[in-house]
Amino acid sequence: MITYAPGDTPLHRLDPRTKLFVQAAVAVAAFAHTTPRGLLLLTAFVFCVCWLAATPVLASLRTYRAFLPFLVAAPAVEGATLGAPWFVPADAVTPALASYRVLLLLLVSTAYIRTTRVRESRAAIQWLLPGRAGVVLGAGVGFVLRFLPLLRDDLASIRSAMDARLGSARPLRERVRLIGLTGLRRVFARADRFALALQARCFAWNPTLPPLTATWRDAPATLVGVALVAWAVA
Amino acid sequence: MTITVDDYTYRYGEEPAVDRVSLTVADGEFLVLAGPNGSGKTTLVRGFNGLLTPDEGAVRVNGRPVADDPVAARAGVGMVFQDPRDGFVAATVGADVAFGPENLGLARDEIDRRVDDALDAVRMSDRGGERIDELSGGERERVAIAGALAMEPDHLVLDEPFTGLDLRARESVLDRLAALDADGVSVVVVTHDLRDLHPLADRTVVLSDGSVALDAADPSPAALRELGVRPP
Amino acid sequence: MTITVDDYTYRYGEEPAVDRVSLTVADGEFLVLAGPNGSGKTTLVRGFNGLLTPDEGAVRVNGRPVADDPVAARAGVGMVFQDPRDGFVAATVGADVAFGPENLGLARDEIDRRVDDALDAVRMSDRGGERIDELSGGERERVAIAGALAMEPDHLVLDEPFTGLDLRARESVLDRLAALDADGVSVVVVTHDLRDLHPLADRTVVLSDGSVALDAADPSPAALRELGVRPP
Amino acid sequence: MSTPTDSVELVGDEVTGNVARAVLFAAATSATAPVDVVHPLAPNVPITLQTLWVYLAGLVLGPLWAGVAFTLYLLAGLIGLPVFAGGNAGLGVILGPTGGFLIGFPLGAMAIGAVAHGPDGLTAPGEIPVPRVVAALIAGSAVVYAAGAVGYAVVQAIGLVAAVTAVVLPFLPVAGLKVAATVAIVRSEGLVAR
Ligand SMILES: Nc1ncnc2c1ncn2[C@@H]1O[C@H](COP(=O)(O)OP(=O)(O)OP(=O)(O)O)[C@@H](O)[C@H]1O
Ligand SMILES: Nc1ncnc2c1ncn2[C@@H]1O[C@H](COP(=O)(O)OP(=O)(O)OP(=O)(O)O)[C@@H](O)[C@H]1O
Ligand SMILES: O=C(O)CCCC[C@@H]1SC[C@@H]2NC(=O)N[C@@H]21
Ligand SMILES: [Mg+2]
Ligand SMILES: [Mg+2]
Repeated sequence: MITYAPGDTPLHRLDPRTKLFVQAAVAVAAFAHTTPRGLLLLTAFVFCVCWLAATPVLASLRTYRAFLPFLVAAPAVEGATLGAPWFVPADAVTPALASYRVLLLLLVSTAYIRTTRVRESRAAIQWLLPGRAGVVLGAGVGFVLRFLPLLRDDLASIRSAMDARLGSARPLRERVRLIGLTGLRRVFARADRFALALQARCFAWNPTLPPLTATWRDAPATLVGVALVAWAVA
Repeated sequence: MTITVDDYTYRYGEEPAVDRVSLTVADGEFLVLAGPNGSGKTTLVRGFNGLLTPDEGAVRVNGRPVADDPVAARAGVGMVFQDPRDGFVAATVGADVAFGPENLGLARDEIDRRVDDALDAVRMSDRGGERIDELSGGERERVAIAGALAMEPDHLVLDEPFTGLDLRARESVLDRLAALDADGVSVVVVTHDLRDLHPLADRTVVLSDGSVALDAADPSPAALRELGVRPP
Repeated sequence: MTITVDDYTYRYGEEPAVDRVSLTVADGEFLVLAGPNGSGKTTLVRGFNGLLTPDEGAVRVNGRPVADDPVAARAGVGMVFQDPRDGFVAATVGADVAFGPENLGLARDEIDRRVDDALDAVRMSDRGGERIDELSGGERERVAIAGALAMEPDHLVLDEPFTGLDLRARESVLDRLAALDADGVSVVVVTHDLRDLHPLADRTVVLSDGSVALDAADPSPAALRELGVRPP
Repeated sequence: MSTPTDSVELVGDEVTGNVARAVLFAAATSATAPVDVVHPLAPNVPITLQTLWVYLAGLVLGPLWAGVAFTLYLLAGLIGLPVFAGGNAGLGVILGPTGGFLIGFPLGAMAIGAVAHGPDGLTAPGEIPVPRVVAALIAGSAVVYAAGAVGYAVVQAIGLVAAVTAVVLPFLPVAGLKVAATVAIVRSEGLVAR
């Protein structure tokens, strides 16, 4: 659910930089207006966004169910008292609103992720962050994208390596220790080799950036973002 | 003492990488498995000791289905991975080669004997104390081979084991494989190039697009070339 | 357009892995660098583009010392690592091959042209979108070669590039190397086996224990065999 | 054939090495965080290996690049890679109840690097005296848990004491175990290069 879903919705067609900005604007507005009225308005807005992004609200929330005990616990704990009347609803209101705010923000970020390729986001980061920090963080995120599946495979392949030579005969503790140490050794060795790869391929401070093109569609979306920020600071 | 593959099918995604392959590696047979890049050789042999479980079909080692008794399959089939680095579990040469024999529960001097013997076969005696990360490419390949030899299995499966070996190491490994084969061990070597293996091979199987395209004791050079394999 | 190596010495520990090697790769030359495992081939060629800095001696690329002008050395010498997995920087084939040209600051359509051309040379056209981790061993080797070709350098250094390539891919890469060589690119291929390279090689240099043991246009098979190299 | 290279500004070799290591730490954290365990006393904050990597990064990379490593980690999650606990992703998680911890990771890693290595240059992690390693890890943990508690309090709009009770106290034994594991790892023979 929280991965890119190929499609051609209006949100898919926006520039990732615009989407990042609007997403941040929603967050600012939500923190500034954590009131029943403010959150109601934002709910309407977030539902619109999800609709424009073809992001199903309930299914999205279901993927975050690990958060639910959390979101219920906070108001419950805050409202509870050690003696009669045992529960003061008024004390629970603020945390309850805060919990609701969390849900809204999770939805917005899901809509972003479902409509933006990781590659585009990465390009956006490199455009948005100036200078060398932008190169390190923009290119760096791209590299993380490369190594993430690789390290997962690595863990699997260490297990294969051990299985192939009957590592299963060893006690569990020893196996865990071996997988950990072998895994760490591979991570460090990979880092060294990866540095050489970057050098051999002329890793530079001024590469040709991935193409990003804003269109007329980004103008209204940017205005919406500006309006949200204005509402937050007003 | 056989490996029997029945209707082996394996899919990474939609398309099968290995498609209904059946194959028997007979007792003491020396089998060469060839085929172009991406034809499914690695995917097939990884099923021989249960590192991959086929989506359909089954593999039996010495008559026992691998799925029922993976431990017996792994003790019976020694495997050298295509990329030697995938197979290492320890930091130093000696510790890594000893890993398999230790798991077989052998006595310490038997373990030492096997480690010495295996390192000798790959011409790496006296280098047991070196760190694997600090070896050259060919040296790494040799240690990987030694790791499988030291288990002294009934069947040896080597996925492109001559990559990067120098002439002497290659000859030494070939000699050892021939000797093991003469002792009744069955050997499966995956390769693209039959030139060095031809004198040893009892049989050559060529995969193409996941299926067996050729299975012959002495295939014609033209047929091999047609299938993208370097003939002898 | 030359690579000049003067008295190159490199030590990982006490003992030198490469010991006072001097060598010139002439403009448009096709040089084969051979030698047994651990003789220092990889250690030597990694100095050609400054990935290793010699403890003594120096390397000059097109007349400029590598130490003074790393950009010229890195852009001037394209390198394919012995283990292809060591060279990848991106998740998908196309993104990886494009990485070098992007860092050279080329225009987007020039980058696209180079990527297509390089993938074509290794017979991997139309596979630009695939994930590198999901390729077979030989396919990975081909992508690594494409990554160096796409930089269109003056010198190409390939460390055992034919490992795991099937017949067609090998022929295709050899054709491309021959064509580049004819265009004036100098090519250095590290190998243990001269059989396929013999027709192309202008000169063969054999390292042994870190030193040049042989340097000849047409070395005798006996001398090669003596040094642990498979003669043509 | 020759490509003009006058305008190419290479990233220096030392920086490249540090970028590579920072990336690997971010990726290792990303690869392990989705595997989480429910804490019996705090079902709302999962037990993960994230802080173990924070500890190691601070010790191995030093303050600057350990900070970069965890900034990369946050960015990877921000753009949608499933790298947060339980395989979650997105700005919503960073601004969510456990977001304080996430923001605390780069800060904590920097604190560890600063205490362990001091102002002048880096020391091989295996050569830093154990008491100093432990001091660094305690300092870093303090930063991470402080950020976690403050984040929880702000996001859930509850008091700081309640937040500490909910998300810090139950994790002290877990943190102790990880500190011990980290010390063992950096002491183990020849594992951590540099
Ligand atoms: N982990 C993976 N995920 C997805 N696809 C894969 C994976 N591994 C291999 N493949 C694909 O499956 C097919 C068969 O791969 P395999 O590694 O078995 O080929 P191979 O015959 O060993 O080739 P090579 O000679 O290059 O080693 C290839 O097309 C490859 O791209
Ligand atoms: N990172 C390292 N640390 C320590 N020693 C190393 C390292 N890399 C290589 N060596 C040693 O240096 C020597 C030369 O290694 P090198 O990789 O240059 O050999 P090679 O000629 O390329 O061999 P091969 O044919 O096996 O690839 C070997 O003895 C090797 O063990
Ligand atoms: O959502 C996330 O990814 C953040 C989870 C934070 C978990 C915290 S980090 C410190 C403490 N130790 C653990 O093992 N888990 C918590
Ligand atoms: Mg293979
Ligand atoms: Mg080498």
